[in-house]
Amino acid sequence: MEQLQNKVAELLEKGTISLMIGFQTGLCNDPVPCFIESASQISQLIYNSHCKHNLAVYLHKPEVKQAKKVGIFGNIATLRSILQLLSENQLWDLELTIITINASQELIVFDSIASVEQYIQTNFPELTDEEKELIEKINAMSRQERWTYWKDLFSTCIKCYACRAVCPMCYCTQCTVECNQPQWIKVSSETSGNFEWHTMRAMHLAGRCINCGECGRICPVGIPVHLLTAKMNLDIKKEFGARSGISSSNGYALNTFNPNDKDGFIK
Amino acid sequence: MARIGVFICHCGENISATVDVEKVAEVASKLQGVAFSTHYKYMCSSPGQDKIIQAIKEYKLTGIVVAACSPRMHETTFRKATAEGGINPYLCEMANIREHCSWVHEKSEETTQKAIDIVRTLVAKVRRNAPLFPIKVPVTKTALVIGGGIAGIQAALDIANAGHKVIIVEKQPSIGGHMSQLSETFPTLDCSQCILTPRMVEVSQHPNITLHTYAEVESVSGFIGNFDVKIKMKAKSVDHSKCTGCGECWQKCPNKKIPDEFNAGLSNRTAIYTPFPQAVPNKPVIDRANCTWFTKGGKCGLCKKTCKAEAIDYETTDEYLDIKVGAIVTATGFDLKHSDFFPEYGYGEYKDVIDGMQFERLASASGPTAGVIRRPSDGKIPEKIVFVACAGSRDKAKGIEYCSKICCMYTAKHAMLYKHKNHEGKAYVFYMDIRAAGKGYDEFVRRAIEEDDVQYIRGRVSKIYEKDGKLIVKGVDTLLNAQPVDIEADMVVLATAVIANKESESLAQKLHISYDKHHFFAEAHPKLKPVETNTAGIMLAGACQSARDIPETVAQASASASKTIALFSNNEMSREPAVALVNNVNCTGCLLCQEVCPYLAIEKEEIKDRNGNILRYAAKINSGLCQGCGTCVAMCRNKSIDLQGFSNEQMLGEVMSLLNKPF
Amino acid sequence: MSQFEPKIVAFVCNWCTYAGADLAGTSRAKYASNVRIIRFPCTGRIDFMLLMKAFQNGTDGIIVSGCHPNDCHYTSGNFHARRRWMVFRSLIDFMGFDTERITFSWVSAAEGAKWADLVNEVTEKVRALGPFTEFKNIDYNSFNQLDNGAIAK
Amino acid sequence: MKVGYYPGCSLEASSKEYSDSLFAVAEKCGISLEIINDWNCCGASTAHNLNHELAVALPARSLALAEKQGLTEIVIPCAACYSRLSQSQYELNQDSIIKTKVENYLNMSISGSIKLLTVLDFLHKYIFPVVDQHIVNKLNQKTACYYGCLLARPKETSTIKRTEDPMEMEEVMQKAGATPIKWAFKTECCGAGFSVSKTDIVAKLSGKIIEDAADRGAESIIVACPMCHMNLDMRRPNIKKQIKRDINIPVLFITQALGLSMGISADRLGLNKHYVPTDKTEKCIIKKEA
Repeated sequence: MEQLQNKVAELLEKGTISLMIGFQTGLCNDPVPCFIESASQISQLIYNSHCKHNLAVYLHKPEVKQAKKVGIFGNIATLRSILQLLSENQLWDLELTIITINASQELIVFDSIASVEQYIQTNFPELTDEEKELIEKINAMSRQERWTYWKDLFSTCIKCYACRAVCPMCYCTQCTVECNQPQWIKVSSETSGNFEWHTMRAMHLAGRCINCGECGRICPVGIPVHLLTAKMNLDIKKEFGARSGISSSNGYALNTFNPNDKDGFIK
Repeated sequence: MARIGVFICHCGENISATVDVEKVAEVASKLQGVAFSTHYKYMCSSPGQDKIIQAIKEYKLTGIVVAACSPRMHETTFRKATAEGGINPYLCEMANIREHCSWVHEKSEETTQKAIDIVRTLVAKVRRNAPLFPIKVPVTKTALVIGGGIAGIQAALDIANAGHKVIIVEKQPSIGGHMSQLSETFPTLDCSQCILTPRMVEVSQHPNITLHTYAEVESVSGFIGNFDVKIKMKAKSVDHSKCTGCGECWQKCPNKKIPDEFNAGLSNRTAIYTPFPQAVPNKPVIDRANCTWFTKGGKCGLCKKTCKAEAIDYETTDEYLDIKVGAIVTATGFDLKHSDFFPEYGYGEYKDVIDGMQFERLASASGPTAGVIRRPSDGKIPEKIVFVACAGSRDKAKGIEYCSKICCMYTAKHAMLYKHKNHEGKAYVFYMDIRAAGKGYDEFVRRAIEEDDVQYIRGRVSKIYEKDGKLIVKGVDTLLNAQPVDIEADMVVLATAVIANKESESLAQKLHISYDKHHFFAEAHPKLKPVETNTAGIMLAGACQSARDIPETVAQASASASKTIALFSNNEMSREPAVALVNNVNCTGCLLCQEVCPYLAIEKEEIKDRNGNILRYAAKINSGLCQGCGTCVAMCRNKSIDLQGFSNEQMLGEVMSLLNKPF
Repeated sequence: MSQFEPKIVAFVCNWCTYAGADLAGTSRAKYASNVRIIRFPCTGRIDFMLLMKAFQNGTDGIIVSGCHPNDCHYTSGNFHARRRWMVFRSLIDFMGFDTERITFSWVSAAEGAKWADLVNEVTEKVRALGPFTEFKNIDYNSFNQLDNGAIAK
Repeated sequence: MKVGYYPGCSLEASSKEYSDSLFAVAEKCGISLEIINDWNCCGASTAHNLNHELAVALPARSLALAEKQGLTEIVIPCAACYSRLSQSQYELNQDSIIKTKVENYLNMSISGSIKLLTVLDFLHKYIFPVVDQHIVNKLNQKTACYYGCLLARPKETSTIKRTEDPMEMEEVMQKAGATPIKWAFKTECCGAGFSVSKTDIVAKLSGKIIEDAADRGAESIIVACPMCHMNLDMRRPNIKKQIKRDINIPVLFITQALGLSMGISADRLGLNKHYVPTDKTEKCIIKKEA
């Protein structure tokens, strides 16, 4: 921790960064994001195993963009988000300094995007056991059971769009749900419209989602929406051999194709 | 408020026999936005079209739905009528109630209901149609011809003679291509160079043609009518404006042991060289990879000392030239499969097993043996030659399933030439089938067999090996009860497969045209668009597309020239306006759409503030390239791309109205 | 009681399947009249949101069809579409939609007979499945449940 | 290190020395060969001419047994056996109908995942990495490497890189210190199964092979197929009559030649079992220079 604080202090002093996005202790000792602009704030900076939030989502904020030289503390999910965002031409206006702490508690300041890619190669995360179990459970259900399962969950959705707000990949300035000419998705939170919203969200993130799980964690009514994209990513890996968030140059399975893709389901 | 006119066609009885057209017209009149509806026996007839024109004026219509046949039949007809009526033609759509309804269902209420549904869907679409205008694109009336073989020469001359500028880019130091290497041509046995060289000279002297030899296409961007091409001019090391082509330099060049490409490796050339005596331009270049000055760091320099015109300059570098052209004719030709591809035939191992092109050079009066057919190993005149047709071609095991097309004919020619020069000699041809389907072709082969006594053996050769100075050719005669045949030959000529030029793949990628699995360029349609490619404005000529003989190549070159001339006959082109558009306010600039576009029509646009600072990026669609498939539209997450004529509103409108839901 | 006649919406590309359906017409093939065709330039243009909209607004079955692989008029639209379909199909299956109600097919401009067979086959299949009310009634049901719940309390 | 082993009939009888020498070489390099229990005839050379399903089913049984035994790789020294087993596995993997049928016949399931090795594959994969430390002698001879018909064909199932001009055997012989010659008959037919019924055809075909090898200066012929060996070695009297020349170059299995360079005794390698004496080859051996 001290090491991290010293490093950030050094980077701020040298002018390598003018803003550091990291973690501080919040209510009930839970880590929350913090934004450090001066040496006086550095003591707030913490790191522990609870620092799971995907800070990459803040990279879209105008306040962060203004700082231009931005340091970001990245767990694996954040690093993958950054790679995916780079492949989608999103971070061109930032000079990023990416810092992480690896499994053996060593501080790493990445000197290049290539070294982030390298790091991801060797530290590629699998889904958590909990996620895997839940997906397995749903897969094992009958179709009607699956329908009921999701219907019951989606009927509680209040369309607060927290899942969208927390997602670093949901950076569109105007989302399709806000499009009213034509109105693709009902404004009110009726179950059918909720289905449409979650289908659309999953389709738009399929192959781009980096499985940080933030959307599921943030949901105020407890819908495990992250499973939808996680399941899609599993399928995409299986069918097309593609994974998101591992490269800053090409990161999307659905804007490319292989003439030999399987099409057993097509008559 | 939309005022749509709906016109139901009886199509004689083709529609009215199973669909209650009156009812359809009646229901249609009550649909939202419909101001007028009627039905008529033949809408496509002149009085039928007049009804549309009249109704537009009378009822001040803002959109037209013609419920009749498939839009493939008459969309153009009715859009024209709509335009005559005074409104934008793209406000007219067709509801297909014939092919998709009256012809495929029995007369019943359901069939009428289906027709009503179809009409309702199209009314919902037309309510959301916008006036569209054909896209006008200016045309640069200069053509680029890539490749200076007979295909490129023919295409260039045709275009130039029509009064347009042509730029030829040729990789080699001279134009002429493979045809200049040939001895005689089938089926007339006239000398190849005699008919080709006048054309080469014509090219060099034509006021409309600019020739760049020793040059390659580096990159291509832009679109039909407006291509930007970068040409790499390889360093010639000789200033052609000073050089007189006297030839002193290559006589003095001490480096004389370089295999001569023009003679297919059967003789040697010098490091400073012209490929052959009739070369155009007939001025040398220095092959730097083999020149002592360049390989040994400034030693030698004899040619420079010799040159009285002071044309030789070792300091020249590769130069790049940017040109603007309106059309491109690709005429890069072919290659022959060789070296080590036939271990069973000992190719590369035995000097006297040669390929067809090497035989051409042996038979050519300008060749290394001055036209006397001698075997490469010891210069003896062979008493027995075996020709093997289909060496590699039509052989799945060799990975080449296709027929190389020219080999049957040139093999007959080779055997004939050999027999004409050596009456006592024996010539054998192993073949699978004789494919001689051209004007005078079969007669030519018969002549070889009947008059010149060439022995044709139907069967394949399994092995060739050397024994006591002879080549033992082991084959089989399938017409003689599959009898094994062993022939002791002095020389073997393999009619090796015609393959794509080895740089064809990289060129195709530069041009953004497609190619088949054998790397031959792909035509836009195998039957109806045989000289166009999928990229508008790029044409194909000659063997770069597939194996071809000279007459076919010339015909195709003229065809691509005429396509080019037709394109150049207008100052601007108009294109269908069904193209995609980006709403660059909403576009996030993720540019994931770039990858899906088959036409590379999506570019990165910089959105700047008034001071010129880049605020963000967005996608931008080049309407000159976009063909309107809409793949980008469906994949754009926040609907920032829309397709004119098939917009999101129109398509959603259709779906909702089909299910009778308000929208 | 008359038998249930399903509503089927077909999303087809202009160059292959639409033309294939035209051919079925010119060759006077007879097939079930339940299908309504919506013409797209290419399967690549078919937005999955339109399929969702169709399901939500009362279609009982959907056909999505275009050119066979390698035959796309635009060279690769169908290849992109195929990937999206695969993901979309797997997603709605995971959500418990009945994927039997959506049929993907390649029908070329020369396959008029295949088109007629496909329509008949899908009509039969969807007829057997019955009306697709699950999704349509979903809002009604959830309100109902809410009411019932309130009453129970 | 353990690799599965399918002997086939020849290796148990007429070509016992092939089997012996293979085991000797493998043992020297620390590799043990595990025989497939209850293996059966591969069906060559008759089954596939008579009954297609039988021709697939016979080798399939041995494959199924090998899978059951937990083997993941098997070496099949006999080229004919290799051909039959690999063809069978290829067809089972390609054609699910015949696979179901065969599985029903055998009442065993086949995953089709076993890796089949020719003796050349085996030598390249397992012996090559360690061979240098075991080679003590130089086989100071010109050798003609003879592949015959089945080792390199058909292309679909063969592991040989250049069907028409393979070089895998030459690479082994170079390791053994020999000088492989370039010659024209390395993939020609020796007459194969006609060895029994039409010896004149064998004499004619094999005669050409021996003549070409001799004319190009070969001092021994190296083979990797029991049938080839039999035709070139045992049929030598017939060959002599046919070509009217007395050519005495010996024919060695590749494992024997390699074994000699490893310093394994001629007896252990079964050189005494040949018809054409191999003493000339044995005399050529010189100690490898350190």
